[in-house]
Amino acid sequence: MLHVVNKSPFEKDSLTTCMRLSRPGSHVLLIEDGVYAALGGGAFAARVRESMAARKFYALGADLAARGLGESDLIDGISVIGYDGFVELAASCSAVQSWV
Amino acid sequence: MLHVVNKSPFEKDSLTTCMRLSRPGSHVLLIEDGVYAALGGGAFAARVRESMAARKFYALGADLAARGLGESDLIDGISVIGYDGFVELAASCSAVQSWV
Amino acid sequence: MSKAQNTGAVKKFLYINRRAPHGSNYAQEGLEMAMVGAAFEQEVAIAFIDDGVFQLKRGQNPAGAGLKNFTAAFGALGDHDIRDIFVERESLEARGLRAEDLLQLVFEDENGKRAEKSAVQIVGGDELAEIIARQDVLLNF
Amino acid sequence: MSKAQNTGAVKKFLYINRRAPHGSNYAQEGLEMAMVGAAFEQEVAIAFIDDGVFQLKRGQNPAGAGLKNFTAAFGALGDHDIRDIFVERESLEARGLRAEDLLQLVFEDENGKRAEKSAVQIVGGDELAEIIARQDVLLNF
Amino acid sequence: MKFAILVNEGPYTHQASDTAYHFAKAALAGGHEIFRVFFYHDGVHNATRLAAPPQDERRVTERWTQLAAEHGVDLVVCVAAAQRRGVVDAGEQKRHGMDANNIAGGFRISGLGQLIESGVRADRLVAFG
Amino acid sequence: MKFAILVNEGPYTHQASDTAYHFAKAALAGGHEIFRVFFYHDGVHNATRLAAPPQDERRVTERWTQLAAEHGVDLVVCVAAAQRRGVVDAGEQKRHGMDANNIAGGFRISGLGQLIESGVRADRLVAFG
Repeated sequence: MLHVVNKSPFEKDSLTTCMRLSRPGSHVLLIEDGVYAALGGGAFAARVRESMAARKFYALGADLAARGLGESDLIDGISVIGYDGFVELAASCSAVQSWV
Repeated sequence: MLHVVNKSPFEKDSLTTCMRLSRPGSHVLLIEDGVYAALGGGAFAARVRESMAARKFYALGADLAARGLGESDLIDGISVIGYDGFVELAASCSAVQSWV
Repeated sequence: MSKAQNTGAVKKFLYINRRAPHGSNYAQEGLEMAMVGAAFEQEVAIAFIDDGVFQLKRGQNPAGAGLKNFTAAFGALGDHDIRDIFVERESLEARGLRAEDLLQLVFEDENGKRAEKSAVQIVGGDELAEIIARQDVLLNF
Repeated sequence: MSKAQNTGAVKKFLYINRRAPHGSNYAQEGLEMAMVGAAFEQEVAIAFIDDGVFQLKRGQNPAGAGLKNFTAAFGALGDHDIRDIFVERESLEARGLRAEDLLQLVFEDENGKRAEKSAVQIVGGDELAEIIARQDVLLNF
Repeated sequence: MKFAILVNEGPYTHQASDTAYHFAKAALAGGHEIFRVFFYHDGVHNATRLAAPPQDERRVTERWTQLAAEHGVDLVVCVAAAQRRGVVDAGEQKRHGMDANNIAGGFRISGLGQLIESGVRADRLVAFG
Repeated sequence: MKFAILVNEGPYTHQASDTAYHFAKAALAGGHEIFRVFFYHDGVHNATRLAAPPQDERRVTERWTQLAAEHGVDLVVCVAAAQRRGVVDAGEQKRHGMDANNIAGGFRISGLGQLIESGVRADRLVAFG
């Protein structure tokens, strides 16, 4: 299953709940303000790294660029994808859950 | 100064920021979904009690009733007021800051 | 209850409610959705997570705030053949709520009589994660 | 810059920005507000708190997401005589940001020349609480 | 005392407009004055006359219109926010060459300067969002 | 593959509508089909033809209208959400005795059943909000 998070983890509880309620083996895509969860130096980085041990994380490149975030700012192991990659991820997963 | 919080502390960071950025001696009014911060048994109760040592907390009665919360559910020392009390509180404080 | 429409394949629909009632109208619109959705030939379940658990708090009376008491309609979910109503335990605990603080939701048994049994199932996060993973369509409110 | 309008009493206005840019348009509308507000004979300051500090992140390029790069206009704040731009230290630290990650905002000095000095003041929460408590009008974005 | 009120969210979606209205009513009942209600961001959606909420629910826009009629409260909609969100009066309709408008009675569209002025001239500005 | 898209937030205020649009474009470019785009909650504000955003900004509603014209995408606005929020087509206008409507080209107003049907008939439903 693909879990999508579009809210900043600093502002809202969506990412925390996504990590709690996504099964190991899930795919987690960060979009819009959700990409701030990918920041390597932020207060959520440790929790995201822990979640990544059992889940594959992605971030939408256009949203990272919009916010001035480059690959070097991100937690290692997060894959940057485009809108086309988002489409293919949604197609390849069984269903899509958007934690708005 | 009167600080107003209308978002649930479980969902958004507004209450946490309000408590950090309101000076000791401030008045804090919980309205709308912000009244959930008044819950005596919730995960935020300890932080609210600590903040109350230096601040006066209020909760809007109509919003408590709407959500099925009675005085017995609340942290001791939080004053329940009506819309008229809200108006008088706003009038008696130097300014109003709404942490939306 | 008879099904209003048969659209072919049966899929698993889960309505996820994560917002508190009254501060926004997502809770009310989520309940409307569940009522409408129940008329289709699909498998429907509802989950209350995070502040969504506050939607089921007993004794809500929003008249003083000038709002409609839509939560009274939760009692009708059973009449719409929605029997899987999940509430996440961790969300309840973080908010200091117990099972007895929630509305009693019942549904008709096989003989068309109202069962006294609550339709609400309190489940842990791990179990809810498994339930979510089994769904075909997820709608969030 | 000349003042467009004189409405009498001078009050202290603080524009508080607490939301990230691009995900919603509050950041853009907050900047528009600051520009408009500067034309009135009032004391104007701006604070960036919580996700609002992300508004000042260097190198934002929202073209790929089809959005306008409104953050370029932050550079014009100095031309609008807004010299008190506060950024909360605790908010920066929680997000792993340092001062050098932020846009360099400058303002004209008394001789009408652009000062090389940044108009951004990074302040601790306690100091910011004192600043907030001194305001007459607070507008949140 | 003179209050100004700022409404930043649309009706029904958020409770902000309800609380603002009840605050305004309580202020008037308490002998205070409402200098202006300013509708900003999604708050501009309070000003549409084309809403048709369910019969058993509050009628948010009509409530504001009535408040303006009964107490002379100035209801101002931010023009920049309204343009992005499709709230239009006769003047805006003409200016943009549109074939319709949707503003409700008692509301007028104007600039952000009206919000600044509210902050300057009222004793307290109270925001709901 | 057949996608359905759900848009739950209004244009400009939130980025959801932008992401939904870029997702739809990418899906079509990738050879997929868009069964329907359903506009719910504040998402119904995507469907107004009365918005006049600044010249240098994207025109969200026109983008959707164009997508419908070029690719035959079905754009459906939830009637219950639209009634509360003031989005009206000719039929709703007549039914409620209103003097105007504001729906943009390519959109139609219908019931929540259309959202259920999207979930049933599309291979994937992707929500933006």
